Amino acid sequence: MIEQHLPALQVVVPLISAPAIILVRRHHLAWGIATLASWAALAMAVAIAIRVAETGTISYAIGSWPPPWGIEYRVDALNAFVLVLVSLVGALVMPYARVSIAAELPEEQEYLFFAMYCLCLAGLLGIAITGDAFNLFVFLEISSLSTYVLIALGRRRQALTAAYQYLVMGTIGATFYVIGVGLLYLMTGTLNMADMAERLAGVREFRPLIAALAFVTVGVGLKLALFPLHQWLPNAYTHAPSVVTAFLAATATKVSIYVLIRFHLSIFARAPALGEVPFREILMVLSILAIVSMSLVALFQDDLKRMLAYSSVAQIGYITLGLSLANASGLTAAATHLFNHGMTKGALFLLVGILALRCAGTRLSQLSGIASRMPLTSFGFMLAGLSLIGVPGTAGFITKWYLVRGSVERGSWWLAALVVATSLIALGYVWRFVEVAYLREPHAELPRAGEAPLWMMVPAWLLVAGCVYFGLETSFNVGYVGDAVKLLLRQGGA
Amino acid sequence: MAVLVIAIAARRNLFSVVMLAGIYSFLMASVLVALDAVDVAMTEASVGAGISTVLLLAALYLTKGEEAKPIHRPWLPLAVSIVVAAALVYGSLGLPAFSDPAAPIHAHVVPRYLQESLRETGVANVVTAVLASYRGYDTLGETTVVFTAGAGVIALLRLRRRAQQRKDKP
Amino acid sequence: MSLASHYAYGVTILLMVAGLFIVIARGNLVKKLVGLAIFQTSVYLLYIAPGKLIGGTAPIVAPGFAVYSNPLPHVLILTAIVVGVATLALGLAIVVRIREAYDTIEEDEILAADQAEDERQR
Amino acid sequence: MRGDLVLRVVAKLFIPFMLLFALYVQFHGELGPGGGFQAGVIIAAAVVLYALIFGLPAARRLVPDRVVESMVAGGVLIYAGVGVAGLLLGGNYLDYFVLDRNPVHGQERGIFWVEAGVAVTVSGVMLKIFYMFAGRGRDPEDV
Amino acid sequence: MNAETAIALGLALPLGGALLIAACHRVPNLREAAGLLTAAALFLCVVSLLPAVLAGERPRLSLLEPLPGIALQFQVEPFGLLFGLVASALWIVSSVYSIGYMRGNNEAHQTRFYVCFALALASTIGVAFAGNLLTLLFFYEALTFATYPLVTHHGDEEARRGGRTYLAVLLFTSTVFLFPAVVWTWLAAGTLDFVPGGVLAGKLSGTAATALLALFMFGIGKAALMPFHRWLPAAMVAPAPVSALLHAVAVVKAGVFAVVKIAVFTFGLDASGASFDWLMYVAGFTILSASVVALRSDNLKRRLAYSTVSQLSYIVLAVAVLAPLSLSGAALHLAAHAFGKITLFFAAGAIYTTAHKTEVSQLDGIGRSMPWTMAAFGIASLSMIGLPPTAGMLSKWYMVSGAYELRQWFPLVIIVLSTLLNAAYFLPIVYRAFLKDRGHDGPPHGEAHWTMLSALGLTALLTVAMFFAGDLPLALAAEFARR
Repeated sequence: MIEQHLPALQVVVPLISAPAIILVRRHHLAWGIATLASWAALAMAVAIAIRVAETGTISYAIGSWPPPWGIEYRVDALNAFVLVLVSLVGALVMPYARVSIAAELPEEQEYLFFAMYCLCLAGLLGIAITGDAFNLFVFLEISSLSTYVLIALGRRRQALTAAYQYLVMGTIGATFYVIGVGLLYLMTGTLNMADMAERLAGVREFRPLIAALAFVTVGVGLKLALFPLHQWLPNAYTHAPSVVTAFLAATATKVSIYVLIRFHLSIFARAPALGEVPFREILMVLSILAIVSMSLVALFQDDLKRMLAYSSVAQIGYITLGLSLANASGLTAAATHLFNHGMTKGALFLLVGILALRCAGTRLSQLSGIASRMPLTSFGFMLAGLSLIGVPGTAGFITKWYLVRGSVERGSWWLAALVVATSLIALGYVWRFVEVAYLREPHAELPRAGEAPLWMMVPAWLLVAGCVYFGLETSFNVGYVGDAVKLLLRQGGA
Repeated sequence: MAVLVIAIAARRNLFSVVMLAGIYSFLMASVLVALDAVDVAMTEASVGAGISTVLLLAALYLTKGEEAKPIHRPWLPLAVSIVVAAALVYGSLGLPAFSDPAAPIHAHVVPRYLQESLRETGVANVVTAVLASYRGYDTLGETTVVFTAGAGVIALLRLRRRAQQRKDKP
Repeated sequence: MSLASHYAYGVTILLMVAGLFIVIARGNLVKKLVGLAIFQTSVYLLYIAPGKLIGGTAPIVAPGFAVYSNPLPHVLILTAIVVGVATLALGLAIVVRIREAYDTIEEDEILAADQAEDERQR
Repeated sequence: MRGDLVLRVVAKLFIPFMLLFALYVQFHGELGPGGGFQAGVIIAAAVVLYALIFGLPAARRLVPDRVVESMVAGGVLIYAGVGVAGLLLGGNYLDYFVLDRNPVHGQERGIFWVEAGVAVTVSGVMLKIFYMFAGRGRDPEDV
Repeated sequence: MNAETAIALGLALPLGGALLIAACHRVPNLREAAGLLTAAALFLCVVSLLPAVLAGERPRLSLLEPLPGIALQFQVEPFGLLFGLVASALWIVSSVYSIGYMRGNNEAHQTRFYVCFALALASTIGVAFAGNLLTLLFFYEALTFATYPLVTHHGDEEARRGGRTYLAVLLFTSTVFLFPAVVWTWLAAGTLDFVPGGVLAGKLSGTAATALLALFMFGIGKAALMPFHRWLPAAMVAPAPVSALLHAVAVVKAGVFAVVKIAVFTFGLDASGASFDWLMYVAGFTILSASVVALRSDNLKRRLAYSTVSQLSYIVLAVAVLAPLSLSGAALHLAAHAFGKITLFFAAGAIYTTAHKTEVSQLDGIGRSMPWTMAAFGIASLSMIGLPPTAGMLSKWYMVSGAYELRQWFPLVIIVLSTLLNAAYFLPIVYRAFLKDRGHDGPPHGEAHWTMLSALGLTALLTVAMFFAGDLPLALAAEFARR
């Protein structure tokens, strides 16, 4: 009985736990509720994923109103995959948060943090699971608003400006999205994605559709920090509380990318309008610009968090590049990298958080010789870094493989060359840390106490282990992604 | 309305800006009534003219009232805005004509709401019916958004002394 | 009709762009938020205007009325309004805090302050 | 202006009517325009008015922060709770049909509670935000 | 013990050893004991594979599946086994040696050193037993990262710079050339397995195949084909045992091993329609120019490094000749050069530790105080030049006869010329050491510490022994070249 309601509960459980936390107000209890909710969410996501793998796409009519009149939840392989990623990271960061939040926030604010976290989780899951274009906007706003607050809770005052900057850009993005959806609604008279896809195939008036797709793309692009729209990201990631940064970097942008995929590849799959405009070419150019420029910028950052933030923008470029290839390998690369990069960046940011907790700061100059005091942290950082570079045996390699394969299949060798060459830039900035950590004399005021408590170490290392494991044994993620990609391409009728 | 907006853009005294914004909302509300959107009009009036104004005033009371003269010339923003406008015009040209009963939005999903809602939900106000029942989940989300804002404001504005600390801390 | 329709869209677009312009061009944080509000408000028209049917009435089922305007956009916009005000409240809260931390709500001055701080750290 | 007797009297007379109107809007929502959100706003407005005239501390005595915060959370819980009730009674999430033997009554009941939830949260949040901003002033009495 | 477990052990032992070593970091003696034990165990485990392979079996083992349809897969064939034998045997010797060396120069981070050493060996075994290109790539890269800490062991600015060059060159080549080449092979052939006769026959046009071959040959930077040889001299900052490991056992050998393996089992030599002539010329050029550089450098280790560059290209050249005989010559040379070169580096290390001398010009008369060391050095030099009674002569003989078989004159000329050059830069050292009278500088010193001495003596003996009793390597080489 319960399992058929999983899709609803998936979102509702974290959503309910937020007000519950506000009611109880005790920070230990708050943490307990939040942790419980996120682990429950993980369990449900896995259950849903399994069910989708067995029975194919699930549809859940909320309020028992049949779509398109009511709001429909629609879970196919792609959503399920994203759900698992989001809830997995969410569940892993919770134990970590217990310590790091206690260190970064005053006690009387902790419960608010956890409430916000639950809302953010609910929002992201809602975006990933819903089958209704406007409902997606609502959840987008839930996650965004909570995100602004989470960022603003950062220690230093720059966190406030970062949050404000993000609030303005994020709201513009959301409004753009609404405009796009509005145009689509005007042309199709429906808000249900599947229904929309059906009816778009018949629409002959192209211009509103093209405008709509453009607005949606720009709007979502603001959220996922697509190259020219990424200005908010570095500040936000640098100044937010460590655990927030890790969580956002691993999930928020990925979910937005999912939305992008959803619109381009399934809603507009059969719309003849898409052929009119070279969206893919534009996307490819932007991705390449993002990869090259942002990797180079990251190479010259002194602050570790900032470096990783810029590298995130570059890595997102790899994902969108995979999308723009628009062949099976490219899409596989994109979807796999959602997962792999989510884990890798999650691990890296968690470890940086540990460094930030122990050391004076996260500037490279402040970390010299850190490996001698915090060997586990440094080693984990190096491993995850290798995955960022895409060394064989790490998750990043799988993505690189599919990207190069995709470009070679399209016969564009220069693209393959670009991918492999830019991955060497990543080597550059990862190795700046490695040299500082291992080959420099220990810094004067290095950690007071050595390694961080297990509460923080274990989640971080679980993610690191994931980076390695999913580079050696990929039957789960690549296999699952394979189904998703097949589905998408079938919807595309190509 | 347009005039008002221009005025808002131009004025540098924030109090008057806020007032203008309030008036603007009222106008918007009346337009909405003219468009048969009574519920929306009511909300817009109470929210736009009421709450927003109060909030803005409160905020201004806590900050300062004058806007500094912008240093950089607004060419880039202008360009961006124009591009967006162009995109919108381009898109809107293809839209169905005003109040065309055959337009998809009137033809496709809505009829059921209009004809069945009374029978299905026993509620005469279709807007309420759709709001609370057909698309009740959206409204749950909406409520959550409000809740988020509330909790967020609490999180940000409680504890004054932490703000002090933050100011001292570099 | 087409004139009317294009008038409606024209106004919408004008408001939208004006709001957007305020957001991007203005350096004052509060004013940015006002612009943001206008920008969002303008979207309401985009939804509501096409929902109107000439000779129609408000979508409240009552005997004697046959033609109703489209209720769905109204619902959506109700939600949009709420979201808008929520965002505004949050934004203002942040502005207040910024004011406390920086003693200014001008973008340029804040940037200057941050840069100065970075210099000190180097 | 708190010294002004007229204002106080007028307000004393006025505020109950505001609340009444709020309730009207709340429950008349099924027939005329209006609903939980508007009602919530009006309720909040009434208290705000009270605070403006009798001063913030008085308002805070009338409606303490704890109560407000509980309202903030409570409304959402009510709303979501209706959905869960739908689940428990064997329907889908937010399924009102199952709330009563007669599906239409079920719908009405569901809508009623949902609107109530909205009203509670909205009024709570609006009030809280007002408190927050007002309470932050150098001298709260002046707001 | 059946073959599968042997393969698994071959990988697991060094890893376990690494953990063991890390565990006993408090007690140096215990730690070194653990290292030696692991090395010995590994050697036995590799030896246990011999009979089966000589009997013509090809034991396989597949573990995980990183990419759909491509598993991490191992398959032991004669050449790989030969490489494995050499590596594991020399690991024992070099760990004995490094005990003496590391303690003699009381180096820091000794535990890290031994751990990485073990890891490097694990990756080497992985390369030797790799059953398909992906596996090869995995362990090839793993080897790079495992040896990086060894190269930068001293941790000073010089070490950092050396390490950067080391990583930069190796990773640049492997990422930009080798990796796309692997992807291309997968797309072209649909398989990455190593199959006798190759998998590319008829899959690619001649030019495409040649391009692919170029990608592979330059992609394997560890084979130090010019112009991608810079990392080798840069890695000279490492302690002597590491240089020995790099040049004789693990890294460079992994490089040439991969070259041969890919040329034979992926391309099936000319079966793929790829042209190997250009490779011959590149190799030839590398041989000669490297020898010239070696001739002109006074620093001993640097001279040895460039000698390595040229010696590696012998093997590439031998492959490019495409004759079965020269192939077995290549296989033999892998072993022969290993024994010879490791002896030379041991000697250099011993000289540095005992007499603190690094330049050739300082070595006048050192043979009097360190006769055993220099004797070993002399023998090894003979092997490098290719004179009897040393293994070098054996391998060179096969190469030459292979080239002669096909009437290929260019390689013959190259080999002859380079032989002269080798003589020109090795014999003077021996001459200085024994016949010139003792240098003025430095305090008097005796023979090197017994650990080092025994190690380099042993390897020198092996060099000679392989000439007189080289049946085993010959058998393996023949088994490998027989197609």
